[in-house]
Amino acid sequence: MSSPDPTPEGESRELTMAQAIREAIAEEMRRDSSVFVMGEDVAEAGTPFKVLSGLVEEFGPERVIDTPISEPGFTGMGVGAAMTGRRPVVDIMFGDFLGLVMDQVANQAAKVHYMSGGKLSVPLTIRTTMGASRRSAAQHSQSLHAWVSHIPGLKVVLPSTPYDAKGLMKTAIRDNSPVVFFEDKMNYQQRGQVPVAEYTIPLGVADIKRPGKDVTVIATSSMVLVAMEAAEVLAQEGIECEVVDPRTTVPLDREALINSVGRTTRAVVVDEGHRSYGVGAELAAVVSEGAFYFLDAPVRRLGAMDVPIPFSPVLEDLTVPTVQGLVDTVRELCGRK
Amino acid sequence: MSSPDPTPEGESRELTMAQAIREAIAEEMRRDSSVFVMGEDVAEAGTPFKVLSGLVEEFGPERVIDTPISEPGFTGMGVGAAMTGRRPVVDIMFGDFLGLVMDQVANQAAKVHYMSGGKLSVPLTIRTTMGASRRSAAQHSQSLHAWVSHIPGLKVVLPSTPYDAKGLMKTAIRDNSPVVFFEDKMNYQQRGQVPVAEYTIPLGVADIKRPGKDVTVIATSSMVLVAMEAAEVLAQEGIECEVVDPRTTVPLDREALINSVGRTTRAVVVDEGHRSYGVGAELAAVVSEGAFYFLDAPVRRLGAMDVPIPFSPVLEDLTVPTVQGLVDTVRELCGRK
Amino acid sequence: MSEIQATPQVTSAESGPDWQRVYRLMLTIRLFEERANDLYQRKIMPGLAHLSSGEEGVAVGVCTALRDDDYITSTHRGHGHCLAKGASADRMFAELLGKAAGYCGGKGGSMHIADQERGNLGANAIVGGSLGIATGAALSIKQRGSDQVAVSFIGDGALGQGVLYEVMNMASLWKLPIIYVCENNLYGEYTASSETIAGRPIERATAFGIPATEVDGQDVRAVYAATAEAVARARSGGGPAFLWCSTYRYFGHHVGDVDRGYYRSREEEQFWREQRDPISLARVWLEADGLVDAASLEELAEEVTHELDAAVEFAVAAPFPNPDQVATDVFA
Amino acid sequence: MSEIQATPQVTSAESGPDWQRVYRLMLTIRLFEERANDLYQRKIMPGLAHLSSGEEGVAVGVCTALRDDDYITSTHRGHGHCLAKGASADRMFAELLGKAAGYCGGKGGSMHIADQERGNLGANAIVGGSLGIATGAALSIKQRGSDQVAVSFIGDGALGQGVLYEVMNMASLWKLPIIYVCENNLYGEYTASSETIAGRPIERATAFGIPATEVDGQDVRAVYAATAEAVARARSGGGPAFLWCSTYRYFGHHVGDVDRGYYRSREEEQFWREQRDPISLARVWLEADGLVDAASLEELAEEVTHELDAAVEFAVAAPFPNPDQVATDVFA
Ligand SMILES: Cc1ncc(C[n+]2csc(CCOP(=O)(O)OP(=O)(O)O)c2C)c(N)n1
Ligand SMILES: Cc1ncc(C[n+]2csc(CCOP(=O)(O)OP(=O)(O)O)c2C)c(N)n1
Ligand SMILES: [Mg+2]
Ligand SMILES: [Mg+2]
Repeated sequence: MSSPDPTPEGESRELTMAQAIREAIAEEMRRDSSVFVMGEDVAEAGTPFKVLSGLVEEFGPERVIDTPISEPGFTGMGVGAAMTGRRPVVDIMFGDFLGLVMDQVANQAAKVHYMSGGKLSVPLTIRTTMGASRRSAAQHSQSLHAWVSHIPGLKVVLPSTPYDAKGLMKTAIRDNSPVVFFEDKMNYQQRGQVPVAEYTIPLGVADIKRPGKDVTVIATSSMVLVAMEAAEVLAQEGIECEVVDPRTTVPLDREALINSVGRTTRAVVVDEGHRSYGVGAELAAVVSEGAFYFLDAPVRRLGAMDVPIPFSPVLEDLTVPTVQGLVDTVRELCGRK
Repeated sequence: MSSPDPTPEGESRELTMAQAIREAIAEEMRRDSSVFVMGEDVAEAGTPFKVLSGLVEEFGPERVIDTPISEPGFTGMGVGAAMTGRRPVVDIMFGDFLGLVMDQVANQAAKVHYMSGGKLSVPLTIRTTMGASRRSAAQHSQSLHAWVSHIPGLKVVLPSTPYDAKGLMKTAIRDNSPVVFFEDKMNYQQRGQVPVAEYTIPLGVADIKRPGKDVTVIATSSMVLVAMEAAEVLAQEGIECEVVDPRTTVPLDREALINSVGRTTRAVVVDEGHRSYGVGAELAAVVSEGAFYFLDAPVRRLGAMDVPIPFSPVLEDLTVPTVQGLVDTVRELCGRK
Repeated sequence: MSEIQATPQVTSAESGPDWQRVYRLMLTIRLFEERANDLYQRKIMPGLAHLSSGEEGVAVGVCTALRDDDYITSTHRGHGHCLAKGASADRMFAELLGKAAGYCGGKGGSMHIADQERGNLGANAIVGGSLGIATGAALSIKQRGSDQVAVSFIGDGALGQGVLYEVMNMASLWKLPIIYVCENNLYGEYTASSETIAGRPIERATAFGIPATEVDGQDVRAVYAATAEAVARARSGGGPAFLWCSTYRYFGHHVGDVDRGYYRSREEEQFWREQRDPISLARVWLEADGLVDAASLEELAEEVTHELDAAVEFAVAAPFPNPDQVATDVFA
Repeated sequence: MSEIQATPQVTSAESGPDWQRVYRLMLTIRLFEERANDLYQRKIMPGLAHLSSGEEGVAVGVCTALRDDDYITSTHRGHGHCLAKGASADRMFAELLGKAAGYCGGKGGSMHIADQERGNLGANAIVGGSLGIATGAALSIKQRGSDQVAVSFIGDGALGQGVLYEVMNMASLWKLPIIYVCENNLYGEYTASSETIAGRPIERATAFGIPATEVDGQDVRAVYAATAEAVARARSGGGPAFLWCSTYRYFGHHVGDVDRGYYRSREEEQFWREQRDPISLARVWLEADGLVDAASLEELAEEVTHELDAAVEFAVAAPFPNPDQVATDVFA
């Protein structure tokens, strides 16, 4: 890992990603009284995923606000509160509901700073989820980070570990621009070491989650786990994968991706959004262009199938990238099949 | 042009793209009494761009319906009407307002057929606009076709000529799936030959707008005009551009793009959406992957700058791809600079 | 396949519905949900489901006033609506289990169950997500000159969604044959409606010129009567209506919501179950009116139990979809 | 730079505003819009603009009841709001012409003009697009324990946008200090409001428990009085209000909308201009009350004309932004 060792001098403990995110928000709320949380069932319920449990008890209902089921309304209010001295953390329960708030996010939050010639700003964090595999069917399984990544003025974060999630969340809240923070539902219970001491992670710095020399696997969010497992399997066959996690799609650490591929000469991109017109397309295009003269084979892309996510487990499991699928792709790319 | 000659046996006349679109809708309304139009100021006003002028006079206010300013509401109603025997053509005045209707479009229209196991279907056409350069500032200048192209279940059309617009619109209305039809505001007054006799153009068939052997320019919507002009300039320098217009991003005629690049060995993608995470990324990725072993240089992408579109003309003109910018890119790609 | 009976038909305005069938349908929903919960607990049902036990009076009271060719749209809590509109329990269970024989070939699941043949345009996992669809169906009805009506079931939580006001406005302006039926079960997920609804709920409809009625959702007769009135008006071109039905869900927000103490009390749950149960209440007057007796009820309960057990058996034994189904039905 | 005067301040509830300044401000807006139209006709102003001539009574009546540190959000038809809240005409014209000296450095233009210093959080080119922003500003005020208020100007067309009902609900639930000011100018673009609004408009607010008032928007005193009352209540924790102000736009929907015969009559336009002009009406009672006379009005008109001409001159002469500005201000 090229990221700072989580336990260089201080203690650390194992946290789930949900706990790490909660800790980040709680720390920022303690540090800055202008930070508050708003969304559906964020207070006593602590969200359906229990990510925010305990916050209302510490900070009270004025700073952990249960809203009506009015995503456009309260997201817009987050924009306005952010423009007038607050740092709202707005909770959009499922990423699928971004469809309801794209006007507020793309036409308002993203553009206010620019349209006002820099006079107004929107230090807003929007937390939402992504990821399928929970048998939640088509309207609760989407990974729509491509939509917001496409809109200038928004920063977009996709953490893959508890450590990254905490450090990036703290940075997101302190950022003076709107940030959309995607949490993969499948990651919430994932455990990892998180330092006791405070730290932050800058946006726009990719992290090499595993070094390797034969092929670069660029993976986002929970796909990093898939990539790490696949790398384990492939290592046993003598194929050394370098797993690179961009961590943020905006800003994008293009250099890190290109450099890695420049070294390995082969690349696979794995992202859980739909394959076509998705984040994977940009990552592949960046690498194909930037590392063109080093590439020994075409950049491959794995993403969710271009179908609405089906309910039936036997079908749903076919739609998202798997360890096996990635292993096969890398093998093929390396001429081992 | 590989598209059927517009005047093979019959007469044709010059129409603007606005007229061609109106004619397509009027013909389909005459042909099928279940087709109707709904949107803001579509009736007497005939839309702000006068695309629908005359329709209400012919078909009456029951089939050309002025709505309140309620995009989510009337788009949702379009979905419901489509599910129950009608073929609505819903008008979203500016593509920027897609932000308001992405839930209806992506979570409802796109998924109903799949979620119902094919039992229900949504023969809905959504017409909307794209394109900057009108000094309309950040909320009226976006080209958001990437958003819908990313969602399985939606077809997406981007005509570049009056001929294409008419033939594709007729097909869109007859299609049993939801289709989002993007009209570039800068194209409305563009003129072209349109046959008097009826014709349709299938979705998913790219069109070579100009054959050439040195470099493939993949261009969409009004960028086809930019490409054609650039090709003219470059021809005088001995660089023969092949201008390929995918015409629909979904379905995408991957083969046509890859084949062209396979022949020319070089490619530039020009699309008016924001450059990052845009449609251009997919087109570039498709070609980079599919034509990898033929490519002599990296695939280049031109798109709108990754900034909200500014109002000031001197700034706005810097944000969108221009003939000069494309000429420069092609020259560089062909080692002529 | 066992056949759960179709929506009771109103033969004439005077004679009213077949109340025995009404009762049977409510019981069917109750026992259906118990089995759904059981399938979840036994990890046979994938994902989650939102049970409507306690709310049968609304689903059945409303659908009893509808014809087979009328449309409904439903919610994430939609099993009751689906059964009340005439769906078969076996194909519903099959859908809940993700089987090929399900109403949606297993692709929709509990939250997207639809029944094209009976005019159920589908449950919806977006709160308020089917309001546009239902109102559009009503527009379609009007354009086609049909005398169908459309009903949009929504929860109290959907009052938070702006699209409701957009479509009510158009329904009122254009006198569309649609009835908005709001099931006020006092909560949206884990938050009390009183914390999320300002003002008087029915004024949210009357403000748009839409007649609105407060209905005791636990009294299936009251629901039926209010719906029948609204339907009659809508069929004859009188435009939309809004019904605000008070009701209660016995189970959690979803099958996994078991510890509910932090948002509602055991006493409250008990009160509704014991004092306000739509099936028990119906039983009292059905017996009083001599429409049923203990023996006929016993028989009926056995019949329904038998049917539902057979339906579960069918669904459990049914095959999953073929893998190739994953890529079909994306485009029509 | 010439200095257009700041928002008239209410010195005390009794004394009321400085009515001469109120008049001056209305006149300033009128003459500003005339010049904007002229700049468009002469092709000096790029793009389009939506003029508010005829609606000055609302903008000025409302903003006169506000403090400098109160917030407003504005619409596509926002020049009047901006001036009334205290912006300088020269920097406004500069913005309309896309010049670096404009309020937004030329990046916003007419539809996005904002004035951070005077609490104008911006015009908005999305109908209803600033409702969330304004209501969020009110939430911020409450959280900060400030006694500011927020005003959201909207047009009658915004009644079609669902987000209005979402934020009114929250504003009412949480007693936020916000006043929704709806400028009912009878049309949304080219369609009469009567065709797009069902029911009685003010009930759309009262349904959410928000006090609502119908106001004659052409009588600046009435607008001021209604606003002052709402502001006083909001400042003291009494929550939101809704003002439905009847008014009229003299020009077309935008500067290019010249042939309006297909959606409204010359007679109607004439009636409003001649009988219901907010400036003429104010003049009558100002003279009657002895607050102004013909001479002082003449002087005032000259002053304003002079200021605005200088402002136009400034803006026309001002440089465009540097090309490098295209890439700044994307992120804060
Ligand atoms: C737009 C949207 N926001 C949030 C959710 C998450 N969610 C699912 S059900 C629900 C509560 C709905 O409450 P109500 O409408 O009262 O229906 P009930 O569950 O009480 O039957 C919420 C918030 C959702 N599905 N859709
Ligand atoms: C969401 C949205 N839909 C449509 C438009 C196009 N549009 C601009 S102004 C306007 C009419 C607005 O009417 P109203 O709110 O009454 O304001 P007015 O122009 O009368 O001042 C419309 C439809 C828009 N800008 N935003
Ligand atoms: Mg509820
Ligand atoms: Mg208006």
